Amino acid sequence: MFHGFLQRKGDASKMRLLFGAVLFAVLVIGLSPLGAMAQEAAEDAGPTALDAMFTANNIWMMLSAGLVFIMHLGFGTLESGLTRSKNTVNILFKNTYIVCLGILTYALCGFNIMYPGDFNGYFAFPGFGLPLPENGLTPDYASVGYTYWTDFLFQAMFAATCATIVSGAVAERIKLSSFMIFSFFYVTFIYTIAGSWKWGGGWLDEKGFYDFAGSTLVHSVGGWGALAGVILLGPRKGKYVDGEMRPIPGHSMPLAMIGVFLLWLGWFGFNGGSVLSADPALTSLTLVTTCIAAAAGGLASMFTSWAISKKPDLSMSLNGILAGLVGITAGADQMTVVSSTIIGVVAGVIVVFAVIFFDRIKLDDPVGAVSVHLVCGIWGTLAVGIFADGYTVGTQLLGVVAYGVFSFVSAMIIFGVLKVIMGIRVSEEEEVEGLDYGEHGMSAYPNFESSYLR
Amino acid sequence: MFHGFLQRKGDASKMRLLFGAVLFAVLVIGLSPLGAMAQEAAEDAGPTALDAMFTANNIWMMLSAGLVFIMHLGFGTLESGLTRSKNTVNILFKNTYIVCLGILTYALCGFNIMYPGDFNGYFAFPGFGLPLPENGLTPDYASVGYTYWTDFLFQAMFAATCATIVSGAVAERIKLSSFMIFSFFYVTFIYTIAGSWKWGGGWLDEKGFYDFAGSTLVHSVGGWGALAGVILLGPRKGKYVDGEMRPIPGHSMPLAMIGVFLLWLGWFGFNGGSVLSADPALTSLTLVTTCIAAAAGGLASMFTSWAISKKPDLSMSLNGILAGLVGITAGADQMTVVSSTIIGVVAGVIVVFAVIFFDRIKLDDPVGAVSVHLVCGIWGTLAVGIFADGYTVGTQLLGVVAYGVFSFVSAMIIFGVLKVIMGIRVSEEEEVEGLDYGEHGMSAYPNFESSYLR
Amino acid sequence: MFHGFLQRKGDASKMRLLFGAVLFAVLVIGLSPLGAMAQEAAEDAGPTALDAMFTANNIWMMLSAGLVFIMHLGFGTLESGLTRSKNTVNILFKNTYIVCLGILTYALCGFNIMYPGDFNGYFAFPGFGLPLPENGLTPDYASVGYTYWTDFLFQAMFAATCATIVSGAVAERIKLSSFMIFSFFYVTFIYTIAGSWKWGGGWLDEKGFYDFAGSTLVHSVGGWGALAGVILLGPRKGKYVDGEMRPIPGHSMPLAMIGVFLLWLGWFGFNGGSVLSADPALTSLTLVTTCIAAAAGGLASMFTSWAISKKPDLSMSLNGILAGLVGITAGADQMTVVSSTIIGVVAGVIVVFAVIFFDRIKLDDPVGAVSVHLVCGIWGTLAVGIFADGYTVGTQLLGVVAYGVFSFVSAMIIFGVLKVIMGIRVSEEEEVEGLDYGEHGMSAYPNFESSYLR
Amino acid sequence: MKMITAIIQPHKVDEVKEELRKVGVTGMTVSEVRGSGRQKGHKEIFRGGEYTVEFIPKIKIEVAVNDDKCEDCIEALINAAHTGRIGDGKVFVVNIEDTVRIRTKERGSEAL
Amino acid sequence: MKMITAIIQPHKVDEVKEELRKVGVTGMTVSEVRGSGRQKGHKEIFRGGEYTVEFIPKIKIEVAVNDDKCEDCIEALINAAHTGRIGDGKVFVVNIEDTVRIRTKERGSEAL
Amino acid sequence: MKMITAIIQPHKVDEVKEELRKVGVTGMTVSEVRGSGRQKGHKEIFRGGEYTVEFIPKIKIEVAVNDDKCEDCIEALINAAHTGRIGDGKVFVVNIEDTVRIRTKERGSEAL
Ligand SMILES: Nc1ncnc2c1ncn2[C@@H]1O[C@H](COP(=O)(O)OP(=O)(O)O)[C@@H](O)[C@H]1O
Ligand SMILES: Nc1ncnc2c1ncn2[C@@H]1O[C@H](COP(=O)(O)OP(=O)(O)O)[C@@H](O)[C@H]1O
Ligand SMILES: Nc1ncnc2c1ncn2[C@@H]1O[C@H](COP(=O)(O)OP(=O)(O)O)[C@@H](O)[C@H]1O
Repeated sequence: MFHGFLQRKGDASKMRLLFGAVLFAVLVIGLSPLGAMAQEAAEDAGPTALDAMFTANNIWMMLSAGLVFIMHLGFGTLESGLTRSKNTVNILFKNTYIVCLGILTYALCGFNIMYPGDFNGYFAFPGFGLPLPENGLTPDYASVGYTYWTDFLFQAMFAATCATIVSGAVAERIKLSSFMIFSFFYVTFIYTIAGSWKWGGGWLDEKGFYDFAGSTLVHSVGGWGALAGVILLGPRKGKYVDGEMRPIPGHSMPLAMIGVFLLWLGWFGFNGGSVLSADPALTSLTLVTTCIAAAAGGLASMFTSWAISKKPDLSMSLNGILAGLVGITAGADQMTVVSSTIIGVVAGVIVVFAVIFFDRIKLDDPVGAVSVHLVCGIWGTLAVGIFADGYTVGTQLLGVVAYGVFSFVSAMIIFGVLKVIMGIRVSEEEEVEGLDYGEHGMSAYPNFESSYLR
Repeated sequence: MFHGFLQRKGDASKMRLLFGAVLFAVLVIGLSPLGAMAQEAAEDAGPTALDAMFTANNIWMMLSAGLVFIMHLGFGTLESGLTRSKNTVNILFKNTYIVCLGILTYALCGFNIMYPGDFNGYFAFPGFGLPLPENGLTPDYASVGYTYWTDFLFQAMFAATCATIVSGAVAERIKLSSFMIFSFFYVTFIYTIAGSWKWGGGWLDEKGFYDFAGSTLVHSVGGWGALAGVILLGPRKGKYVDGEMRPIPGHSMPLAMIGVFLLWLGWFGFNGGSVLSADPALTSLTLVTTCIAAAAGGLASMFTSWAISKKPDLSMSLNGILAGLVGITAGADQMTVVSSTIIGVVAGVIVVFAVIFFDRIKLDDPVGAVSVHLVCGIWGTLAVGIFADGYTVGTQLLGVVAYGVFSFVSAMIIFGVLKVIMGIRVSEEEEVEGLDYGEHGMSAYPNFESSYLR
Repeated sequence: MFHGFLQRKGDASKMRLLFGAVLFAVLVIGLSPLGAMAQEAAEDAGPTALDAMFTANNIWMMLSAGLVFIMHLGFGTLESGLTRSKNTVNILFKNTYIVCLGILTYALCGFNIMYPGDFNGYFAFPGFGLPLPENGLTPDYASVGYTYWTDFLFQAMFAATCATIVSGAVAERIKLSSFMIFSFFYVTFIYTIAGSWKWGGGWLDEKGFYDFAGSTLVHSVGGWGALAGVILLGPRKGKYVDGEMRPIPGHSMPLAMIGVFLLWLGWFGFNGGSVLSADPALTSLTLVTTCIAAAAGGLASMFTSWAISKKPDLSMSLNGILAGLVGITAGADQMTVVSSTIIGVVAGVIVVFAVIFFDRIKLDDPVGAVSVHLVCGIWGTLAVGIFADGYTVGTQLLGVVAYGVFSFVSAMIIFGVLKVIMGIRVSEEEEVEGLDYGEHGMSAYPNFESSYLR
Repeated sequence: MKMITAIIQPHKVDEVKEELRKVGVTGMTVSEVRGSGRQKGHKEIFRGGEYTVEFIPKIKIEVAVNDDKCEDCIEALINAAHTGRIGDGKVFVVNIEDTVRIRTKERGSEAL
Repeated sequence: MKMITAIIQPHKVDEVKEELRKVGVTGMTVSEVRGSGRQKGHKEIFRGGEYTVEFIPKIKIEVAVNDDKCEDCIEALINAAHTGRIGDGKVFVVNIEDTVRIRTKERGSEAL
Repeated sequence: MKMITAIIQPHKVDEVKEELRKVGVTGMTVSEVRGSGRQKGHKEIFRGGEYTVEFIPKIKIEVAVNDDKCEDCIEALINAAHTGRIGDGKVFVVNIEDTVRIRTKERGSEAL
């Protein structure tokens, strides 16, 4: 079991150096037999503090990967809860597909594209696969933070998130095959190239742009893709009739609630893991700002929508929690309790008006993905410029615009080409009957609707 | 990334002291050049064992906070599963509200009230907000256990639990606004003041009362609030007709099962985190006693209710698991495998009879919150006096009574005042139609019931 | 709180030895006052690196136990989602029962039978209960990996998994009491004896058979039990009519999806914890191979079933994820990214054909447990012989056969005896009405089907 | 024989059942339906948007009775289902030409 | 034309459908209903309390047929639905004045 | 009075409701049913196996109208529900002997 450590015995851990120095000192003054004894003890001494720290940090990062993974279940249940039961299989299928796809393409080339090492700052392709770097399993790989494998896994779980955001916005009308092809390109290339600009150490990183855990890099990039999809697809049949907006309620609020709470939990890893170590001060601060913003966003949306609709709206409150979470993500490690509360409250208010706004301009987004991920992602990114020392709204805005242009244009092109080649929307008949039957020949609750009838 | 550690370089970690001493000794005997070398190495030496231990402990505590967080989803799904579909949105809303509210008010003043430092033992208010203590991010803050932020987060997640317990008991008939105001006061003041008496180092702590993770401080306090609510509200329409009890079945057993299993998982953090470090011996013992009591409670309820009803009752078995968990909570770190089995079995049997008893005296508690959290909370607290060395049933009883009087009276007053001022129960018509429509203008399964009809 | 460490002060931690040696050296050259000072410092020095490593490892193992625990919720939701709503309470009940039972009987004797220490390699019974070994709470117990309590808990969570696998395959027709008795014997004796042969250091371990986390020891053993049950029970009424197979769709795809994603998450602990420490290199590799195989299995099943059925089949894709997970389990710590992809793809393809095959030979397995756990378990075990250095297909096959014979025969005997004594199948009438009513007198969605009707 | 079909408020179903029992009717068939009429639909909210649920949940009760019992039955039914508010529902009476009890294959009034 | 409405045991629906096919009837409409009658309701348990589910799940089948086919159809139906136990259900026959096939706007027997 | 019972395609319910309003009918009762007829059932897939869902989801609309309005109503209904594809559904007309409005206890055509 300590195999791993034994293999790394050769590593020049600094701790050992210290002991070496002390022992050498002792040796010099003629206590060689005792010195040798001590030397031997050092060899057998079991784990060093560095090993222990490395292990602890790596646990946190693996745990974070697991938490980000479970966000995919959160997205799946949230999106299906907020849409109609006749499209449930389709939504679950898309979410299942994306997480599987995301992990595999990230292994194939995504990880390399996103973290190419030294590069021109815009794009590089260092090759396929996951070649283990020489120090990949040692504390040296990432300042004692984690191994190469953990690094890959944590980042891979992030990657798929992006496309999942699109999935909700285009739900209930997008052609499955087109969506599957879109996701492939978006996850494999657009997200990863965009990511390399900042997290890969590219040009925006050099400009001093800051995005801690991805308000822009993940959420806005996903949100821009969602917006492109929504624009090109058009609204669902029955959403805007005679110039009037008619809400299309989802089919299960418990599923929606399960989704949002799993997402909140997942955010412990999404933000907490983005510290890239388990540094107690930073990780714990990050979790506190994250939870405070979520709570503040939830309450803000709750009361804002209450004031507007005259009734306390559960679906909006749930959206508000996500809004707060997306908002805090860009600067979760930089905020105080007060500034994270403000960020959450503002996000929670913004999201309500954003939902209303998009409905007014007839962009039909069944789950509010654009309002939550794009709008609050932008807000969160700018908020870093407002509240955190050392960052300016200007640079943050530069990042927002750069990412916006790149991802929106890319998404428009991919969706646009697909629209021309193979179409991106199901037939009206299929939409009415439901994509579950049309695309999958399945229903989500086959026996439930009617236990005895076939 | 090691930012955090660098900042704390100045901390007089004891480990460093040791090295200092050794190096000083070496220095004295005239090996100054080598000594200096070693000194330098120490500066660069990276993490110390203390750092590593601090990091590991803090990971465990953050993880525990996350696990306690997910209990709120557990409560939400359990409570909605055990009640009717026409009140589902209302229940989910209350649970969403409480967790958001709890975190924010705990940040505002709850944490300070509960852990005021030196105080008169009954009540103190050290001020608003979360001022980071000087050593708040160092191992010194809590004997190498966690940072100030982790401390806050873990405790904040606990706080909301209390009001959630009330939520289930008063479900399907309480006026939303009244419940929201009640929760605010209960979470912000009653729970925190009560908590300060023991965990804050107050008078009951001095008396030698023991409650490891909150059989009394969390569960009974919640349970008393629930009891007060149930008494003042009266039973749901249709529960007791012509002197006869008519069960009102919940709407989804899968939701109930999801709830109980998430709660069980959450208890890994609830009890495991209450060790306040990741001490291997204590945390692992705590998890074992917790799981054994849960399993024993589940089986005991299963067979007890089987004997009584002649059929194996899933809802009772699920309640039995919770009963075992609540029962073990007061002494989870003090028990043996055998005593935790006994505690679980007794809790599992008690809860069945408690449910029957409360139904007989016409106190209508839709989810059995009073039976599970109050009755088994008391049992668990007394069990510490019975099974653990160094504690007496007398002192434990003192605690039970003190908490009982304080929380029950407080809850009666708050609910009572609300009843006079604004009423606490919805109209009969609203109760019949369901609170989802009456309070929220939403339904939990709008499209599901009827996919095409509006 | 540091109670635990203080108690263990006496432990001869090797780190301390080192310091001791150094200090002794210093002492000898006449610097006794300083030496004493240093000695004192060492006593107060707080945690050693060994302590920290022990703590970190133990956290990982406890977390893994929690993750394996949540697999039981995953099984419960998956199995109930894939079967009809009239049998939902029954399925949830069985899963609740099994996890409670499994933990308790494992405490009673299972743990001792499975890990008897030195024994004849086939069977030993060292006694009842959980006697804490002298070093049970020290790093010595398991090479710094975890405590005795953690060891028990992690293994106990595994134990119940086996019977849960059977539960799905025999669903919708097995008599509850017979299943409960079967599970008792299977979990308490068959699984544990079988486990001792390899993990307990028995004869198959000596032969060089390798099964990292239980493709064979857990999944195939469960799968063989499932196969025996399926054979002896016969198909559900209505599954094979006039020689034709008629699929009986489950009642909730969201439940099935929740189940599979929770299982995937749980596998982080199932495989990750099987490293038996948090060794960064090994655990992170294991998680990567696990996730890659799951993703590859999911996509492979998706496209295979798409090719066959002409429609993308969500239920098959979900099965494919599990197939990949079961397949990688035997060698998760031994694989490369490429070999784990291959294992996943093959498992994902196999499972589709296995499901079709079993339907063709009229073995009715409602959730595909035999295809997933038995067939892919065998594949995964053999794959170790193919892809990993130092293992041969021959030895792996020996293990597969040995476990197959032992568990299948045992399961046939237990089920066979039960069939003779008390019957194992419910009456046709009960099957038609549903086991929820017949066995439990409950329904899973009592109010939902009809909110106002009794 | 007549088939009396009543559309009533859902929460009245228990009372109606009791009253029908009192006039000697035990056999009945109920189902969930949705109705539109003078009663205005519910306003509901979803993600900030308001919409009207125009079809309101109702319960349909079908009771087959002999001609002589028909009036009593209607009387009992409307008394039990009455609240006086819009939306209380309607009763329709249709002629049944024949009835069969499947178990015994009896026909006509015997079958009721 | 007659409308034959049958209330049957849920698990008989497949057999009934097959038998109706044999006598040349393919068009039918089914729905889930709940019935009360001589058959005693289920006892169910919830959190330790017992209660009676008085309305038992049934399936309603509606078949419109021409007068000449009516008897055959009833015959087929009751044979298929029969088990001999209480709760087997009932068949009601009502006169239809007119029928329209929406697709073709045909009227009367053509429309069936 | 007549009871017009229509079995229609589910997605046509809104249009039908609107058209009926135009001819002055506001009261109606709808429910979810499943139908079998010339329209071939769905093929569905579950865990690799294909099966036919023979009963296809339909909506049943019941409208009670005075005799004079009956034809208008049928007309409106079939026009709105018509798509020309197999499975559009049927309309059945049955005679109602009496009607009661529960709220007011009015009888006959007043009650509609
Ligand atoms: N003409 C009709 N045909 C069929 N059902 C009707 C008709 N009019 C009303 N109903 C049913 O009766 C219910 C109550 O009718 P409504 O007009 O709202 O109230 P009221 O009967 O008190 O005047 C409606 O929801 C509908 O289900
Ligand atoms: N008078 C009635 N009017 C309408 N439906 C009835 C009537 N009597 C019985 N039914 C229906 O027929 C079903 C079976 O009737 P029941 O009396 O239980 O058994 P049986 O028909 O075998 O005597 C009932 O559940 C109910 O749905
Ligand atoms: N004889 C019948 N009795 C009752 N309902 C019928 C009958 N024939 C058809 N239906 C109903 O009408 C629906 C449409 O009928 P179908 O034959 O499929 O198409 P079309 O009416 O266009 O010929 C069926 O699904 C069924 O619900």
